[in-house]
Amino acid sequence: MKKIKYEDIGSILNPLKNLQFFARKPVTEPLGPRPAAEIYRGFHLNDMEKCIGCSTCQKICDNAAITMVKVPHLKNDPVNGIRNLRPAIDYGRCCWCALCVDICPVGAIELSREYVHTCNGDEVDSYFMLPQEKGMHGTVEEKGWTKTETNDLLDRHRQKMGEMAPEERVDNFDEIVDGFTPEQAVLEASRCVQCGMCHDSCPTHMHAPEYIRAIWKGNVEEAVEWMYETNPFSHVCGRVCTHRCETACSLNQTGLPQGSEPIAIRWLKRYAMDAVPHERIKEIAASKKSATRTGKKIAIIGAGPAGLTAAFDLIKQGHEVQVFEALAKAGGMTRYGIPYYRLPDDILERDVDVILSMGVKIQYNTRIGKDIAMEQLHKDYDAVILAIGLQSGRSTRIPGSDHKDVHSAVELLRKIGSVRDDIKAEKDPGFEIPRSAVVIGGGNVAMDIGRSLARYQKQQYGEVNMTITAIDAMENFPADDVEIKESLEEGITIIPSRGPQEVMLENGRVKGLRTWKVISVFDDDGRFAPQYDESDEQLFEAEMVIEAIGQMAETDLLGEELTEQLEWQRGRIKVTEDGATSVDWLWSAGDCVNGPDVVHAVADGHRVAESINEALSVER
Amino acid sequence: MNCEEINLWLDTLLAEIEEIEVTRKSERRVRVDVPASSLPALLELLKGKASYVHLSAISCVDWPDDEEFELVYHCWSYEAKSLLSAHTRIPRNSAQEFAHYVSVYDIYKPAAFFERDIYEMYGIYFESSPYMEKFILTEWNGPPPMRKDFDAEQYVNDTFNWADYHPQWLQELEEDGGGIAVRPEDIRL
Amino acid sequence: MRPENYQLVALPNSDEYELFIGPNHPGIEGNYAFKLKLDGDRVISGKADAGYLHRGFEKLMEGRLWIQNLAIVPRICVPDPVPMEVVYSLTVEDIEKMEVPLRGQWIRVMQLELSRIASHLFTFGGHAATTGMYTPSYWGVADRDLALDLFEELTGGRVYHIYNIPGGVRRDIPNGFLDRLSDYLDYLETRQNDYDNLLFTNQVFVKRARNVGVINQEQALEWGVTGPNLRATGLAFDVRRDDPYLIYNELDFEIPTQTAGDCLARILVRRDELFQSVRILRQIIKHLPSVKGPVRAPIPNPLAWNVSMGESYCRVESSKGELAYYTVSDGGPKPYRVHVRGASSMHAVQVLENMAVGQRIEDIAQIMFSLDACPPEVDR
Amino acid sequence: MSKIGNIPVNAQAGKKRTNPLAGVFDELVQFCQSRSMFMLHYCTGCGAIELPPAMTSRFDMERLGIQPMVTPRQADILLVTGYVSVKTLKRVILTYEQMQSPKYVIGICSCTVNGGMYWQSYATAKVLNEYLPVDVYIAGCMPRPEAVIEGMRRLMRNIEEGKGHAWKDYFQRYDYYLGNQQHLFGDDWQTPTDIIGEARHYGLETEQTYGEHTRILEQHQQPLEPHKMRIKF
Repeated sequence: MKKIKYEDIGSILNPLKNLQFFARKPVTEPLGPRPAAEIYRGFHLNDMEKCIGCSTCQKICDNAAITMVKVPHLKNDPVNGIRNLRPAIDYGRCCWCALCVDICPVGAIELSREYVHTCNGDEVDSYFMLPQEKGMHGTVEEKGWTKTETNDLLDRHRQKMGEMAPEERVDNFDEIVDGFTPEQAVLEASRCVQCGMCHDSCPTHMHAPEYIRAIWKGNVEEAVEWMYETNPFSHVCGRVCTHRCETACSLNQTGLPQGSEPIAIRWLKRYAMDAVPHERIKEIAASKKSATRTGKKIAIIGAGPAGLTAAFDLIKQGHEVQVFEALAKAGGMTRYGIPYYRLPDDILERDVDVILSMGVKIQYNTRIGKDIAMEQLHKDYDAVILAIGLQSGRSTRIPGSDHKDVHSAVELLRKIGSVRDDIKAEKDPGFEIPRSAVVIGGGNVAMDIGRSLARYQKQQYGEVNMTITAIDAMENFPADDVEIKESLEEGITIIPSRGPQEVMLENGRVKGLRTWKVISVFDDDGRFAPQYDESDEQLFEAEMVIEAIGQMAETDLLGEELTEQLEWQRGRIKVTEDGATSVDWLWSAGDCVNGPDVVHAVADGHRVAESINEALSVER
Repeated sequence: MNCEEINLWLDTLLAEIEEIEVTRKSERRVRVDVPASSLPALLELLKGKASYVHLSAISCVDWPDDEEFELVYHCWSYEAKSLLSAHTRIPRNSAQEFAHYVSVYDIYKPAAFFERDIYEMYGIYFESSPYMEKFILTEWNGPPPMRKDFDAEQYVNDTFNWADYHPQWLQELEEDGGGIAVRPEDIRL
Repeated sequence: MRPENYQLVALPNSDEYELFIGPNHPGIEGNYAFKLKLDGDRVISGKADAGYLHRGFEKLMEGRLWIQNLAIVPRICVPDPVPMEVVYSLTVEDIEKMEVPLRGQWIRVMQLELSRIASHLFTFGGHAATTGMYTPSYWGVADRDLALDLFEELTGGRVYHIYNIPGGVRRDIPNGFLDRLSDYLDYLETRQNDYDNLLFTNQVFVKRARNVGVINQEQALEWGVTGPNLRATGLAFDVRRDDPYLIYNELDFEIPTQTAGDCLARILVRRDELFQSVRILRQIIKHLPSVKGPVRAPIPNPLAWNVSMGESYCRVESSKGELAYYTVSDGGPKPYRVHVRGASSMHAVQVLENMAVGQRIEDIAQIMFSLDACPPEVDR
Repeated sequence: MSKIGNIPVNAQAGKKRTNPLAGVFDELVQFCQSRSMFMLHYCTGCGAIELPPAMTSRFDMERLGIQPMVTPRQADILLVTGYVSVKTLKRVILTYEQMQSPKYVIGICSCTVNGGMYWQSYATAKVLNEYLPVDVYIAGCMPRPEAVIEGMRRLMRNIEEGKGHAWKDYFQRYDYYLGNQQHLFGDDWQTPTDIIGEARHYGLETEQTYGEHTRILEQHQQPLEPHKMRIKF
């Protein structure tokens, strides 16, 4: 660096040096806006198709510049994680910090390189803008600041939960996942952007954003309070819920290079429920119980999630509730359908215990229609809820499916479940374990029976020989991805796109299942009409074939007269939205109305209880 | 004076001033907790004996739950190259009347600016500080605004109006049954 | 209520009178006012009047999430916004015990030095304009604009970069950026002669600025002068070297000083500092490609980020002097308290008030610009 | 006869110009006005930092005939560059009222429209339009020099087409503006300019010029006395 000598005045001709500036290139830019830099933060763009309306941008905006606007013609489907809300930007507030871009879970909102907007004093409305693909003036071609992996502000990946290795778990029924540690739970909860998609998509509208926030704040009791607002089966749902919330979660995105996993809402629920002492949960549940008694009596048939939820709600409202259960213990399908490694009995027991502690009475081993007639219930009670679930499996009705070694999955699961009623030992399910078996169906029930039998096979024969085959392609399997993954880990073979044609018999014993390759499952109108490639035939050898393609209800308990009175729809009892049947004292809820799913059953229980409460209040 | 000497010196200081607590946070950061009555003496010593000639800042923190103001004097020594933060707590008064404390203007001249700032923003009156008058907030009549019990957002909403937008596209959406769904103020975190 | 300052106040029974300069006055830097008591042309006493730019920053920051504050901190000092972002991030990182990846640190230093260059160029122009020379201000602003172009390319914003984030910087540098930065530095070096001819050795300017607004080292220390203004009195103190942050201790640079302590000395210190920054940037251009790795450490979801309980006082050397933030967290999602020690909060108020005494009225503007006082740092 | 400040003004209210060439001259005047604009940029906020580039060599506003002017008396345009703190707003209004008509206000940055970043701040005014009539807004935080120049060009076009008349609104609806000012500054708010007198002078009085707020103003308004100042020779 040149040092200055300021005593040096220089020559008198010094100013002439300045003539050189005439020869220099002028720095003046042409009039009119220059193109901005590649990542310039100009006016907003929003991909209306990509945007899911989660309003996360609104939450991060430090200037309260973003208003969510309802755009009616867009898709509004919170169950699949999309709302018809779109951000509108107030340029009287915005500071172009691009935090909205960095936090957007889907990368829909972006900034353009456009930066000129002027308006007359009376046109200030133009400062409030609904950004679209083409920017503020509909002329934008180039994007400016966009989302990249580096500037993404969201934590895209779940906390890794400890779980048993496949080799450790395959020969026993111990619970597979460990659950979150407190630190993990707080970290996982902190990932939530509080969009509320989970709340909207949940059948029973659990307050997931609230309880996640409570967990994040370290207040698990508050979280449990939020859960008991809507779900008395939080222990169960914390383990085996179909978690539509996680499907809908804003963070459940596929189109991003960095990947994006939804918040583990189900595991957070489980964490909070496990973290609060059982007695405290009882207190929380009881705190909402109404002090007044209405004097109304309600009978509920079936002590499954739907029936017990309705019982819980009704008893909270001050009614008297009597539950009748055909089997020896409460829980319904959650006990007799879900294997122990997914839902340990003592966990289910806790949920049931909370409900019982509210004052619900259950009469076990009482089959309506056999032990007590429906008419009797009608006489003795003000209202009856039919929450009998789906007890019997559907059959494929292919040749050979009436053989004694062709079983339905629910039936076997019930046997496995019943065993645990009496003896803790898991060795003997009460039927002979086949050395090899093939399961037809790609749903969770198929996985459950497949994995349960695989465990027995491992215990008894030391090896797993289990095949699950379904008509769907692998990506369309109805079962949870994690179920499929774990099944494969446990040595189960899964073969997609096979249509079962015949159960092959040999010497009166099942030899195997003959299948054809599926070309397409649905026809052009979307109806179920599978097309097969008959040349691609395959035989799965097995001693037992298990059908897990769906369940149905046994409704013979109703009696002929009542069956006549009721209106039916496609083999199911026709009910209104509130679960009321066409008979004014009978309501129906749960799987037998709405298909197999715990959380739907819970939602149904609430609806029915609400409806009954209203109906009874009117009577009073 | 280097860091070790400063450490030694701080140890001797412990003996001289009562109830003083020294925490070394890192090589160049020292935290000192000192009762309000001893603080001027500490600063006097710091400047006079320990080369802490530069008062970098005086910060005030309001702790309404403890009914206290925390004053933090950040002093820098050009020789020891170390920053010493002296924390002290004084009782907090209601917004109508001032809390009182003594000025350190006679030790550190820059204190006058910070003390005036705290006077305006928190309502702490520093005895014998030269400029105990309004400076930045000359045209403000409300309570000292930095106090935690002053709710700025509430004040703003009571005092000011917001721009009222009715752009064409919004009117069209409203005709179709859409329109504004969530305003930003509804979801403030 | 009338604003008190819209009229001349004559003092009864004396030849002294009060004069208001500002808040909207070409000789005042920014929206700032100065009340002078004058006897003829001679200043008897001066009194700063601030608050025209007061926004209650510290209160605003208490109402926003940790990360939202990033967008407002650069507003505290408009000509030199990068140190604001960096020092705020430093306090958060200090409280959270976060480690900034090395590459992020280098990029931060690169911005800081580029921002220093831009700010100094701006100051030259302003200072020269107060002496009636407008060409340096045209040059300074135009050359600064080229730095802003680089900033725009790097950060997406011309003036407010909002590029630093607790944990590092938001994006990596664009392809070919270092080449363009290098070109700019070459250009600046070719301009050095022009500036020297036009301003620093220009006798019109030198005679105008010399022995005006003198402050000696003792006074400077007493009044808490920092930064280039302190170095102009002969004390070679620089936070970058003496209280190093980021990777400054790996860089090789000098601390320019002058001894006169007048307006000329101050601008010469800035001139030398500018070329020291060029030197630092050259080192960065050389080293940065070999520093691999991420540019920022992962941070939790900003909507639910509870910074752990704690407090931190961090300072950096901005182009105006020592800039410090005192941040307190109570473990919540928002800062509990942020105190901004603006680099020129001393210079614009007490130092200026003291230096004005005995000066001629026409020098007041020059003194203010030579101190590089930035009013928003006073008002916040 | 009315008074503007202390200066008596002869105003012949009701008398319209009848010169047939008036329209032609108006156009010529507008054309000239739009090409010679003197701009008073009050550095109220951050936006001021983009004005030096806009004015100097790189973006060179002067080629459009726009120049900075240091005194409000001779300025045509008042540039409000960003957020306006309440303390500044008083000075902005004083400055505005001192400017001679026709005068134009340009509001730069988000903050002049709806509070901008500082919407939570207790110290800044949020909607500039409530206190002063604004002719042109320029969006940005802050707007780049190019955007500033685009805004200026919009104003030029408006003036040329004879559209920029927001200043008349200040006289016509003085009560509204005064009311907002009083709400913020207190009822004893008073400026040295006699707006009502000026409104009468320009023939821009309407019913909305007067109102409850102007009545409050009248109650305490005092004429300004020039101070005696002795100058030593």
